[in-house]
Amino acid sequence: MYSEKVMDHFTNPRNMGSMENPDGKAQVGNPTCGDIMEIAIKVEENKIKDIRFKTFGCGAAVATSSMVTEMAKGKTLEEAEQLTNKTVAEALDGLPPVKMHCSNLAADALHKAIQDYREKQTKKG
Amino acid sequence: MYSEKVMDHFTNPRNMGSMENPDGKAQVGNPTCGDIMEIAIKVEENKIKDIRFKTFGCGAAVATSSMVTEMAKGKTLEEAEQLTNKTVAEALDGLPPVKMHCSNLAADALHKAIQDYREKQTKKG
Amino acid sequence: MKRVYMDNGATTRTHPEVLQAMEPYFLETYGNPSSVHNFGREALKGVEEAREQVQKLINAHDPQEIIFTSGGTESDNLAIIGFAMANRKKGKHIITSAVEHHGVLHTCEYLEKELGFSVTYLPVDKFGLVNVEEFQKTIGEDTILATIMMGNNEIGTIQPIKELAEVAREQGVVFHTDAVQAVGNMPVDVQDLGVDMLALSAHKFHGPKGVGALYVRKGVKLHPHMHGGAQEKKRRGSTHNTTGIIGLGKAAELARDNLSEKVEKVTKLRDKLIKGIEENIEEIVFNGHPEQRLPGNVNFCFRYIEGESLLLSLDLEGIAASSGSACTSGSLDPSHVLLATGLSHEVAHGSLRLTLSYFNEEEEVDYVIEKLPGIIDKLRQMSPLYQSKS
Amino acid sequence: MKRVYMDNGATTRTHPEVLQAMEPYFLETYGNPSSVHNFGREALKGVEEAREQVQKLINAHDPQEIIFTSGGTESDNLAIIGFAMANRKKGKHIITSAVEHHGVLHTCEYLEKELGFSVTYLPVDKFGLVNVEEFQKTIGEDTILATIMMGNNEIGTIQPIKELAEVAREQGVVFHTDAVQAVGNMPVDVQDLGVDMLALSAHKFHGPKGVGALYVRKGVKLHPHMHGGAQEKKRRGSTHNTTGIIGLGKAAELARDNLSEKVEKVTKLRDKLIKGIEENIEEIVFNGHPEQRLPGNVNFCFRYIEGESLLLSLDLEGIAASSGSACTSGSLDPSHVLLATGLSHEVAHGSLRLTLSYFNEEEEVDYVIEKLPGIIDKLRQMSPLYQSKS
Ligand SMILES: Cc1ncc(COP(=O)(O)O)c(C=O)c1O
Ligand SMILES: Cc1ncc(COP(=O)(O)O)c(C=O)c1O
Repeated sequence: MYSEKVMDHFTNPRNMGSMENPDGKAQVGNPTCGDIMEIAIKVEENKIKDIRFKTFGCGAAVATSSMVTEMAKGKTLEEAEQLTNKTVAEALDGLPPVKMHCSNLAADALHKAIQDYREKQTKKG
Repeated sequence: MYSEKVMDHFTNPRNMGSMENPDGKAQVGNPTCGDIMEIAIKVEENKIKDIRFKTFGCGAAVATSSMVTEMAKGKTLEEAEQLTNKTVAEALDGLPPVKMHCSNLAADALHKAIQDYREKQTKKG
Repeated sequence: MKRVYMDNGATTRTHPEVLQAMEPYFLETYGNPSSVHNFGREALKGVEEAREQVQKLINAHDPQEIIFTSGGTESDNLAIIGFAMANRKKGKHIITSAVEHHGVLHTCEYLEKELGFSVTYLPVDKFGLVNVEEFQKTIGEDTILATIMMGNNEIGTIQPIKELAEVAREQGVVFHTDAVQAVGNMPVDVQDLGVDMLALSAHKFHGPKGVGALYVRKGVKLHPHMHGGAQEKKRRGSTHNTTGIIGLGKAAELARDNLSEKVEKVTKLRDKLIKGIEENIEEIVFNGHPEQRLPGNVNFCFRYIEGESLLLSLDLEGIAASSGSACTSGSLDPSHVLLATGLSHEVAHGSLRLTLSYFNEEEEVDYVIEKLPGIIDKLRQMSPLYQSKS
Repeated sequence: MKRVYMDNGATTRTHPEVLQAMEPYFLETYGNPSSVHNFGREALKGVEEAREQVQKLINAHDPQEIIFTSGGTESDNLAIIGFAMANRKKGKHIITSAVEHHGVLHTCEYLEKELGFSVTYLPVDKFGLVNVEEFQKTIGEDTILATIMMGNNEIGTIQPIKELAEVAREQGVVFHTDAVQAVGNMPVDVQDLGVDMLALSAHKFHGPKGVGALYVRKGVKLHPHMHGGAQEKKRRGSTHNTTGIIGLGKAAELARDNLSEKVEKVTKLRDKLIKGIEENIEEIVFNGHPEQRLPGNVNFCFRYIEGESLLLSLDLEGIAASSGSACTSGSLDPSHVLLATGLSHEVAHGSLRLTLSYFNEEEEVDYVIEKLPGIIDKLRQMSPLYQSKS
């Protein structure tokens, strides 16, 4: 069903956990539909210095969360904003068709976290 | 499907063949429904001295024809008239349910042959 | 790696003796049982022996009350569509429950949506039980058929079939029960239950997949669901699946052997597993009825986690289980059964079903009890819902 | 006793390699292919490989166009009822032929009698062929579906499917063909034929009984016939018959191996048998088309005798054959196929079908040619119809 990469990220999720005092943070999904992803970032010099996720969801949800954090880490915010759910799925060697619709929210969570960071900066500014 | 007795009578039919100058003769059934039985008898002192059948039909039709000739031979006409399709089937250790309706005409053929004999006697008389 | 199979509610391992019984019918007695010749007659003999074995397993009055089918789903379709279409001039109302298997539920929905029938879906209580009085009240002039399952495939709850069937009989309503989970795994007696029709499936009790049967009490009139040849006394067309039928017959015979001892063994394992989970893991919901329950069924929801992740994690430890999670089925909503018992979507997503057979051993139960708490903990550590509570 | 099996049109011996391929799925890879765990995933892999093997056998464009079923009858029921019910708003007229298998014929009759459809049963000529122009004329505004078989199971006649399907396509009518006798026994290419749906059954080409498939071209919409779980992309509920499906896949693979050589071998045996019968027995009627014919099918009527007696007599010599005789089916009328080709009841009752596969050998054909004349003579001697002519 799942590719080896999906199972690798599911079994050994990268950057999993919570973060103290994140610079940006967001949650997408809701428990009714069975998927929630939370992403927190630390930003330094316009780059994602650190990133953490937590996920309630199926194997695909966990793996996409893990993968998106790995892909985003070290990138500039603009680069990170270029990541899409599709590129994340591709980096995992694809997802089963039934999983494309619901569990594939990780890039959305990342973008929202960046947005949160920007809004906070604006307020600070 | 068929009992051993049915198969025995089918494989080695008793009294099969035609008869020269029978005292009584009858045919029942028709080719459309797939079963025709012909029975011919010789009568002496009110007893069935000889009997022959020919049959177009399935295994049950052949076996019941053979059996009825065996049962009738040597009997008085009145005794022979007591034979029914049911007693013939029972003597064969039964027939499959689907065969009870159509192939079980042998006693009818016998009765008609006796009737034919009686009619001829009346005419002669 | 250790491999522990606890998904017997989904399907079971074919018993080696079942396969052994089937084998000659592939290579030697391969004739069509409808054929006149020896190859066919020998095959027919096997089929009719199997029919008697199934008859005995459920204590039917006559082997001719057994119709062989391709499985539980076809049996349910035949019972429901076959009966409804043949009797639609008497009425067009059908009663079922909200917790039926999709083989019943989607069939009823089809009759409703496409064929002009009306269907009542009886609700259940928190244990998953339908209410006999409520059932009685739902029966109207137009009601021709009730179809209520015996043992629930997800939460294991056993419905009061005898009482329900009695009510139906008094009101002149024909009663079908989907006993796919029950037959072969606990005593089932169609005469004692008083049902008119009953569906069973071989692969739920160590028989082969792709074969089942429908019990139809003498006198109950149905249309076929497989329109074709004159097989099964014109009630189910298609060349007999001889090997499957022989396998079903053998599985039925084996199931009857020491049934009560096997039920006792499985029930004991089940209760140990339930206790082990309850004692070692917090914030869980026990699903189904504590006593009126299939011998092999264990079902819990673990808060803050999602079922498919749980299954994958268990699988990595060699444990095969299932879940009513939406993500295992590719749909968005979790199990209609868990929702019907009153659980929220969020909790229902985190369900785990472990289903035992007499092939399971106590050390396997111990292994699951040993591994499960760590897995639950790891997944909760990953869950944003859990964090927000702690 | 010598045993010669010449009833391959009824069913075939399972190929030993097919059984071998199935075995691990009974005892080891016994999981439910819908399950998440390893037991399930491995089973699913096998099912999907089998789907590709079937796809290749009939040259479908995409494996997802294959739906696994319980056999030829279910495939026909699914194609006809499933399509008719899903498209009944577009029209309610269906065209079929008078010589279809009961899996098609009784299904069409059901739609006619119970569900308000109208059905045209195209007549056939003395060879059993439908007429393409007549087919074209029968298509009307209200016509949604045509279902015409590829190879006739009794008399072996092969219909001009490509021409018929082309006419249907031009008129916007969906075309189904029951190719149960053809697939695996001769080249069948759904893309070349241009059909929208095609039914096949494993046990007609050395696969197991109780499993088949329906090819449904992408874009053709059907209702399921088995209402239940989400299997087969929601087109056929019920737990996958893993072992059966693996067997079908393997049989499909084996069928493709040297297909043309096998067809050549069987055709040669067939023609030798036909010649041997024609040269040694008088007052016979050759049934079916001499060239447009299934490779393994031989069918004659022997005047003055009845088919079941003939089968029993052959069986006593170890020869397994079949007949369109009424007495083999428990009905009163002989084969609707033989009657449709214009034979009288009387002659039709005396039919014999000998059907070969590549498992048959020339010496078996010789044996039948040696035994048959004596048997025919013995039965004719017993027949009151024969006497009256001589
Ligand atoms: C309660 C119940 N009914 C029906 C079925 C369907 O049986 P099958 O998969 O044999 O079609 C199942 C299992 O899948 C079941 O658990
Ligand atoms: C032409 C044809 N169609 C359909 C069927 C039905 O197939 P099955 O017996 O696998 O249901 C058969 C054989 O029985 C057949 O010969």
